[in-house]
Amino acid sequence: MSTPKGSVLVVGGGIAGVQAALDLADSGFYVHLVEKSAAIGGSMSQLDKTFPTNDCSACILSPKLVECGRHLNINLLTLSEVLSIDGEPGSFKVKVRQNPRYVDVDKCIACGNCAEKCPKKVPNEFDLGLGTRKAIYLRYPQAVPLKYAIDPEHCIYLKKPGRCGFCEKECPAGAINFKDTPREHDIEVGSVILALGFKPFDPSRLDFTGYGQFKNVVTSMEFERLLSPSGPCLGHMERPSDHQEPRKIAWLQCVGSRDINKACHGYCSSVCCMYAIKQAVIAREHSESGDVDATIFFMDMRTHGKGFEAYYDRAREEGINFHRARVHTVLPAGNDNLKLRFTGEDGKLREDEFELVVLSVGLETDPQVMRLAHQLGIHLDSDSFAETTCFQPVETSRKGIFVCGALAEPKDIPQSVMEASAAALEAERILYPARWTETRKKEFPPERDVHAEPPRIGVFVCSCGINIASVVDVQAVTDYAWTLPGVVLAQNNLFTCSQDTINQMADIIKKENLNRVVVASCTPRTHEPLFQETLREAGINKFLFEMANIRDQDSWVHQNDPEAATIKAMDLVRMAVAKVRGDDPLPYNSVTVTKSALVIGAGVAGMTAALSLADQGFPVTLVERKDRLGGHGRKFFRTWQGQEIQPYLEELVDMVESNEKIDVCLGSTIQEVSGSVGQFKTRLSNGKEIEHGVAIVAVGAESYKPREGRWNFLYGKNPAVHTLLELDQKFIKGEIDAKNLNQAVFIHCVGSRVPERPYCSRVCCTHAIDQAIHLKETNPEMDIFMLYRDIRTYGKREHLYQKARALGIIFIRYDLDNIPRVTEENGRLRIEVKDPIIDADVTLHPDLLVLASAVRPRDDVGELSKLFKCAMSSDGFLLEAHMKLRPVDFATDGVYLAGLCHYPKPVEETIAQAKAAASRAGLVLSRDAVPAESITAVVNLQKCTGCSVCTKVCAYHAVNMDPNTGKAAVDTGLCKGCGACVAGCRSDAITLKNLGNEQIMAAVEAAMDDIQAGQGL
Amino acid sequence: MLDKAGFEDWLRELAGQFEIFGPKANDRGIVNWQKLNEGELPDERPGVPKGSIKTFFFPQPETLLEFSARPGTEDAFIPHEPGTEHKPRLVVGVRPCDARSVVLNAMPYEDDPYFHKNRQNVVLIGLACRQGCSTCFCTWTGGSPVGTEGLDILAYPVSRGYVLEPVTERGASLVESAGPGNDATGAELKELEEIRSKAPSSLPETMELAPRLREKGLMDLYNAPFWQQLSDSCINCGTCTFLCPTCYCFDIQDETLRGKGRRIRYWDSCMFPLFTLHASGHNPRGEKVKRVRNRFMHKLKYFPERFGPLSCVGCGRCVRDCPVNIDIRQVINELLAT
Amino acid sequence: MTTANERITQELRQRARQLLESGQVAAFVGYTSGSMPMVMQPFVARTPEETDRLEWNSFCVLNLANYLPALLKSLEPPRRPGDPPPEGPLPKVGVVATGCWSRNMVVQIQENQVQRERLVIIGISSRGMVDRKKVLGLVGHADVTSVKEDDNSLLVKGPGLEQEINRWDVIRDNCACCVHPDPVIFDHMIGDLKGERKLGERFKQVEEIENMSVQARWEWFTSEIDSCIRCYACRNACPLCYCPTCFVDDSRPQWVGKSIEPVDTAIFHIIRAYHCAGRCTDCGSCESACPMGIRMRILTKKLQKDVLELYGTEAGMSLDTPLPLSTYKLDDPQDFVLTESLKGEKK
Amino acid sequence: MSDIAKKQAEWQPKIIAFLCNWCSYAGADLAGVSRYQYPPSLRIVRVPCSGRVSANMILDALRSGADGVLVSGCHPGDCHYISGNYYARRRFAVLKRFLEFVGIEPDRVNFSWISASEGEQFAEVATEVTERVKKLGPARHLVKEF
Repeated sequence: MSTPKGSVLVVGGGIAGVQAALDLADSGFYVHLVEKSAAIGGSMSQLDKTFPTNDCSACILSPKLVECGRHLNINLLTLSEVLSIDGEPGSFKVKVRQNPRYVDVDKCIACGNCAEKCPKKVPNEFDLGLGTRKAIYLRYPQAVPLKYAIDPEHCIYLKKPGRCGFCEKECPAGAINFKDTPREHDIEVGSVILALGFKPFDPSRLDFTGYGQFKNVVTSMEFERLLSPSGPCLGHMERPSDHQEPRKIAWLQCVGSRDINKACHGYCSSVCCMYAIKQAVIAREHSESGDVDATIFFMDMRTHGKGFEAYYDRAREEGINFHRARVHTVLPAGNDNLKLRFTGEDGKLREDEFELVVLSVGLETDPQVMRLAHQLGIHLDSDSFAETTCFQPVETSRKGIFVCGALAEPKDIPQSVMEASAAALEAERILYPARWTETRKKEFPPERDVHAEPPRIGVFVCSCGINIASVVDVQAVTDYAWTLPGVVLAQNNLFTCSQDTINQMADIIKKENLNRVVVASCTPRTHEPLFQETLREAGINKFLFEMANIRDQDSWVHQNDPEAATIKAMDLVRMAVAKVRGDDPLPYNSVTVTKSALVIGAGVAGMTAALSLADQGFPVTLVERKDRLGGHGRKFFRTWQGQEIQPYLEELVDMVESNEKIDVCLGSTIQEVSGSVGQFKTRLSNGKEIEHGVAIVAVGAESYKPREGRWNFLYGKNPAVHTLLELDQKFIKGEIDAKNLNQAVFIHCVGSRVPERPYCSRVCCTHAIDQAIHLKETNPEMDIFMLYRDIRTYGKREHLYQKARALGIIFIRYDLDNIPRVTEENGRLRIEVKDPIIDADVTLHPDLLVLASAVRPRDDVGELSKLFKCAMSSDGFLLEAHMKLRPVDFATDGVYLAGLCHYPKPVEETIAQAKAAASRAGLVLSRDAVPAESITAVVNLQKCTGCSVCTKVCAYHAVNMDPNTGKAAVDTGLCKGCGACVAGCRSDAITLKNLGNEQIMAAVEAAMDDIQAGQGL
Repeated sequence: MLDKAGFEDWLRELAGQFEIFGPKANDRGIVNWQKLNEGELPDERPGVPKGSIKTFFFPQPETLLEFSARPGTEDAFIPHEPGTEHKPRLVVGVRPCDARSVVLNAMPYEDDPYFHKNRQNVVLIGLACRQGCSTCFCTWTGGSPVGTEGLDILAYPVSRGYVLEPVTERGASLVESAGPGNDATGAELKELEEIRSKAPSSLPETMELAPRLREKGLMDLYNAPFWQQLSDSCINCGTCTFLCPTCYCFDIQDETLRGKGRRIRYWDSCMFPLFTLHASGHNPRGEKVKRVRNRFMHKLKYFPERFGPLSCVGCGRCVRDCPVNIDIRQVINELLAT
Repeated sequence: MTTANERITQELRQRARQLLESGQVAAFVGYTSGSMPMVMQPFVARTPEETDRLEWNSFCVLNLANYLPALLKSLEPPRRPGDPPPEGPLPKVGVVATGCWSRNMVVQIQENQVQRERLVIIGISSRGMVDRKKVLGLVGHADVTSVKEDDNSLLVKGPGLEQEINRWDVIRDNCACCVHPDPVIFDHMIGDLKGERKLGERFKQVEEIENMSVQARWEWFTSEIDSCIRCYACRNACPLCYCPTCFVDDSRPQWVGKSIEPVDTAIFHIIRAYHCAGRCTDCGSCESACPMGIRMRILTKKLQKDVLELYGTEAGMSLDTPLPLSTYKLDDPQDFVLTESLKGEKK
Repeated sequence: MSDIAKKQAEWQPKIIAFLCNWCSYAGADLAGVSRYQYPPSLRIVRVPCSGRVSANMILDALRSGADGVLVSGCHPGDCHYISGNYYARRRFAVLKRFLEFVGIEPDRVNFSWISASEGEQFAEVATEVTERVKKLGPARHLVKEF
């Protein structure tokens, strides 16, 4: 193949598309991002909060969107759709149609005058029609790009030229262009990623839900908007009929999922259980009355993700009701309430009345997307999701075209983000020779030298929609900021992080000659980089910036004390101003990258990651503590889709062993790690010293063996008792003679979802059912009983569950109050279990008992995480940097994780995560240098006594005694800016740039100057 | 003449218009300047109190001006006179040497409003010395154990009480206010005479030091060899300067705090390296020997050349409390020998 | 019959003379007597002849380690900034060292203020020194003109004063509670090593205060320091206070005000003492130098006690024990940490 | 409730909280994200590491008028900078005992370990410290006045 193109087409501007675009653009490829609506953000931008962390969806998404919108190597094509794709991997020709916006994006300043004057009200699809917008509109307040668009369907002028045209008259920027026409772009790319997402199931075809007939029956997506501060009722939860706050709410699960009869969707939508719980929790938080009765009607509670089960437990403690029942009728009741009819677990018919009913609708593929897929020659499966395999989780049926996110199968945000990175990786694998060939480099204007200038500080106070403004009097804070010394400008913004405010900020800095900036909004931990880059664009050194955290650490934690919160906000602003006044411009340091990787653990995850990097030409050291490759994977029989795992594993092993870029170190472990991103030094147990730029941790997990305790079930005592993996071994070796088995029993959740191991092991339900099917298919005569708590065959795996039932496998539910009792009668197993449906004890005499035992973290994972300074979750699995949006990164730069050490997951997810980790690692390896610490220690030779305390307390050996001067000297390359030396020094002779005693104490002393009563208030 | 009881009553009277201070022993037996409570008389032990009376004329600190450092307020950062006015002070039991120091300090502080304000506010009632101590040498410096320079009233301690000798008008009117008191008996007048005649003889012989040192060549003294060894033992603490009644050097600093600010003047010492450290980092008196030399040269040579008298009253505090026993009397002898 | 101190004085003069004559040292730091009784004058002998002025008695209270860094520096060939360090061995200094002084020198060596190889240490196992202020207290702060001592008593004279005092009644507080009278490093000993002193109430002074109520402790502390005139004799007498710019002179930020207002004085004494944490060898120089009789030693003694309790080390006992605040153990005590104590309560 | 008691209850102390960027500051953010409510008494100062905080800084906070001080870092072993909090632990152990020795109330100066995932614990500590300081009333001992 001739050198491929250095650019990639990403279709779909949801979180998956955005992540893929950012990964690619940051590792040397030019990206065309095609979005059919007027703004990127996708479904995630419509959500209020996200589970399980209750992060504000917009808050965590916004920085990524803005980054994407500002990215030099991402070409944003909104209001666009792909018409055709020709060619093959390495060089595709793409036709894209971009529909007219009728607003010149270069001119629009998003002031909103146009929309204000526009006479045409239309239902707002972003609020799913619950609210209205104008014919000229913004998709949502933080939209990227933050540019208005005219909706040709409803614009009076466009329909009858000559009429209306108010917007054109009103626009101060002259941005309106009624003559705008569709444009066609011919784009050449090397690869394509489809991230077209999903569409919420439309329940109006299910008459029993009453949706469309009764106002107070809403879909879950509609309810998200009702909860959202930027939604139709500004976060004051109201029900549609009378705009009163509902005090009794019901959620109906599996609407449009797990329903072959009416909805024709056999699959499980994976996310509904969690978002329903989340909505119930948030609804109670939001409610002004404070007493919302929330009930969730479900079949199986599917909280199979990281931190999900704990979230479920907490919801129950908080008093949210969970009813295991499928509601079959929704009837009208007095004053717009609704009567629900359902059968209780006892089989008796029940009725209950609710003020609002939320339908937890499933995820399905948009018919338009189906059509597009057809045009592009992408196969969809029976559920109309893009067809992939367990071993190639992000490859479509067409070579060079990859898929990620909900288009391949319903999934949650972290899973989508993971796949997005994986898809990016696959594209890079094809296109790596063309890295940096089509990208442009960010050029910042030269920085103004502000040394001699007196401080000219600008203060930007953010309302964060209502997140801050609903508690803190932001206007008062802004007025107060004006009075602070050095402040020459203070203003209040609705969303300081929104694209237009950011741009405006840059203009103001130039116009007002600001040389210091303070933003009072959320936490610097997420937003500082964004604002700092804005300073650079305005020609100001980015370290002349401070943030006052008046949201996470003020408005959100003092919701009931607005006055105190406002005074605190003023204090925080005053502190930030005092601090920034003393800040100096700092140099931008960088560290040259050792372009090789260390991968720890040679299981499926480790080997996949290693190959993914080696294939791009990066040398990899693959360390495995055992003396053979393969890891946990050696124990598995087949994927849920039926592909045998061992042959695949052998293939993988061969590829690794034959790849000369990969140096395999068997039987060795990590002894010592030093350095940091770009320049790690690691010593192995075999004495080997390795220099590497990045590290991927893929050390796997192990399966729980219930040797004693209440989950023992005679395991290890009676030969007929096995774990899932042991049975797999028998399948692999063909040691099991199904023909001669009369009865098999599987017990689920052995050691999972229990106090000592409160998480769900995610894989066991599917695994067990697949084994049961395998047995039943080899011996249809066999009776098979599944003793379970909730069946969690999420996504397409649900089909296995249906198949199992169809094959006559019997499912009996148990709960922690009556765990099956397993005993022995002269060597023969005897199991008693209570069947809740018939409400009677059942006795079984299996000649095979299989325990679906938990996946547990390895005990030695702790030391390893310490070596790399990574965090661990309370469950003992490794903790990623952010549960939602950084699922494979550690908080420590340059270290990534993949596979079971992160959380239990099936092989297809392990592979995807491994490729994602490789993609993230590529961000570092693809560059010659990564930015290094600018905030480093400096020695004041006049004050230094050479006592060497600093050298002793420095963990990085960054401070040493200079034999010539006999005083301390700092190696800025090694210094991490922790300040241990500063605090250790009695002579104030060593300090941190911009974090010296002077700057810090300036803030402290400022904090103590109380605002006189009434001042600014 | 007032007997002890009468003197007490008098102080009780004066307590109405003055804060009254005097030498008083603390729980560690150290005599220093403290407020005298009703019925307390000044400690009469021979010798001077620990600290000198400069604390009444150079308070530690002296607030020079105040300002608001609170942003937004209209008067922010605009300095104004300090508000703190305190009651006039009456200091009793002042030894003549201490009193004389005020006169000497007034020379360089001629134009200093703060010094003068304090002087107007402080009345000094002296206590004549019956005899000097081993560390006293006022007689070398032009002073006398019964000198009245700088005092408003000099009190002679006699067995029954005190014989008061008004020195200034202000002193006189105060003595008036004491009422007739009781007439001094012949015996008491004899006592008084004895003090006048004997006290000086208990001290080193008077010598006209100032003129003799003025005659010496400045550079000869400056380059004298003994400075090095003398300074070897010095630890550069400020004891001598801070206890010395005629060390008047100060530093000025602005303090801001919770929206308030003030500019204060506080004692500094030429013994500290930072005393002469320039912003440039250069220090003309970087080495200890230069600082030690400067202190003595200032008192015994530069000051006399500028103002006439020595900048030393021979109270002997520096001799008594120097931790390494540097003795200005030996320095004087070395200089005279040069 | 001569006293112990007289015998020491004799041997000291001989040793010092030898060292200077043989050129082993360029200078010798000891004590000589000056004009005042009970106040000895630290003295640098640069010629063999000058060694005759050396004296040793019960009033050699200031820690001579204090003079070493500057003296050593003064003997180095002059260097401009940026010049490489001088080649070859540098001139040495001889010095007298008792237990606490020698421990102090150990810390100075650990903190690169002096180099062991440039010192010739004449060790003396201390009999404990006399507190001049205690003597003056006993004689009602009378004018003392001469003091004659023999091994166990002092004869104090002044105008109308002649009083014999038992030496052991007026021993300095730090000497009274000293358990390590022997030098830990030395090149020659004068007299024998005495070995550790067994002492029941080593931290008595500190414990008495620890047992007070928090309010009483504050009152004790403030009254103890209320006469401070900020002359910094305590700081300057301390060999461990060698910062070119002391925290009291920092203005950005200003850690402590310069006046004698109570808060400023309090913070000065707190930080001064804290800076000696884990370093102070309880030589008592600070207290001896103080003109006002403030017992700031109790503060550093408290720190010494805590460091010993918490981390089991004492400053200067050996050259290879790291200073306690520049090292750590994984299991250092942390019951003072709120989250830990709360955990405790919950259990 | 007596007037004094009321005043005490209404009085909101000012507490300077030095939080390490990687654990405790993140914990404070998480408290916000999870909407755990606590008294508005803290003034949070972000420092890179608890090892950055010196005795001088704590004293200066009190000198400037803080009614209390809280220093919080990563749990031992979790320090983002490997060992910063170990050195801090020694400095603070010695300092805390010393301040108590000279008569500073034990509850004025507090230390805690709070990780990035301990939002609830942060709110707990913030509340606990505030309560303790409230019991003591406004700081006086080391507060510079003029």
